[in-house]
Amino acid sequence: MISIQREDVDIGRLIHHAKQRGVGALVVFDGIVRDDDILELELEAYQDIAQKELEQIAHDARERFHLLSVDIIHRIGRLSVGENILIIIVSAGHRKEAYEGSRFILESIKSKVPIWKKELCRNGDRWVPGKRPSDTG
Amino acid sequence: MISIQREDVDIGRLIHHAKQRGVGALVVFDGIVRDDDILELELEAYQDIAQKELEQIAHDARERFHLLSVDIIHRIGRLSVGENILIIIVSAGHRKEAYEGSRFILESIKSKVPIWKKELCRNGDRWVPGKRPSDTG
Amino acid sequence: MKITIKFFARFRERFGNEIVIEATERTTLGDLVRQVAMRDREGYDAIFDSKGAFRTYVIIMQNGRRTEHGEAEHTPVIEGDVIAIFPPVAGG
Amino acid sequence: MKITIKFFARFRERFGNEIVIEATERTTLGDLVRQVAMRDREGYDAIFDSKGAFRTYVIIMQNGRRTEHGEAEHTPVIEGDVIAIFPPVAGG
Repeated sequence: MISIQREDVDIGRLIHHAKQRGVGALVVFDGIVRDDDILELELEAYQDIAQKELEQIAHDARERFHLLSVDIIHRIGRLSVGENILIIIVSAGHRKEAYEGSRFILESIKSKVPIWKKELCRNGDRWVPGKRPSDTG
Repeated sequence: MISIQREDVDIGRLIHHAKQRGVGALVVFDGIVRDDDILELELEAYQDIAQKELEQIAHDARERFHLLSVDIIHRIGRLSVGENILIIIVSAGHRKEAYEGSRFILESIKSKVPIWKKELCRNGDRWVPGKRPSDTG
Repeated sequence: MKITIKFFARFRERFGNEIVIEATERTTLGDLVRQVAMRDREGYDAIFDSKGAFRTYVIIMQNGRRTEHGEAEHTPVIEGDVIAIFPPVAGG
Repeated sequence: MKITIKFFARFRERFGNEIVIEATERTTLGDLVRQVAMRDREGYDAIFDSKGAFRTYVIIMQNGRRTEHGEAEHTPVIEGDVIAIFPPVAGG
């Protein structure tokens, strides 16, 4: 499941479905709205392009890290502190591939996928600065 | 929750409880019985020592990677293909700490904690070779 | 010919989600965006510098593919093009 | 004095979970394990080499703390000691 959506997902159910033949390690990344003095986070996507890029990233990660399954759910809309923003679930034969594949997907999303975040604060709103193509680390 | 037990756990519920103040990233590692031509896996622990070592590893990981929470559930007894063996849930402010803390905990468990695995196969049983202190990688 | 220009994040707040504009033959992508951006001074300044060049951080897509700034100044738009203009991404 | 020796994994399969033994004063940890291991030839050979030294991969714990092989040959056991003997760990 690769999806950009407003609704939350049931991580337990996704883990259950990721347990297919050959799986020995499964890594879940869950990015959460942190309480940096914000009221809410508002996320916006260039939806059809972002969806295609997530699919491409999942495809590349599968090939490169021999992943057996990849799920990416990126949420958009208004999210409160503690809510899930991004859930990545990967499964592999072994732990190294699972950890590295998960991290590769996360870093690729942060640098490439057209999604933006705005922090809604008590004293005004603020767009989260994005990663410029020339930035490193 | 740091536990060595026969029963499985509800990962979704543990994730929910790990979402405390300051959390921005949560990483779950789930080690699963892989279908390497085995019928079942049988796990044995030096239980009180293993429990203490898991607690020490969790403590060290919290300090070193600024983790906000650590849960480790290592199962023992007979497990079938697809069942959870080891679940590690860590939460942190940021992704880097969460990934690295999770990996540190897993590698520490593999090298230090007195737990053993036996593969029960159609044509005989086999103890999984352990990591010798001098082994690298 | 009809060209669609989409804006996201801070740029969307100035120009709205998208503007459909009638472009003449041989208009370059850069010129078309400059022309549309004139509608809002603050929005224009967010996208272009004082010399009228795309600010370094501005990302341009033409039909879902990224286009370099230099390329955008030479590429003529064609009927049905969907152009997207946005600031650096911040997902994840 | 009473000493408990616990065995795990392959060693447990030879000797059982634990053996409680009456040890005399000044018996070293190494000697006590050798003495108990004599009860099962195959078990003995898994723990000791042909010269009677602990095989390199054998892990020894005394009251929950790891003890080096050399140290085990010099340390006398004391009343209430819990010794554990096991092969390399394979958890996770």
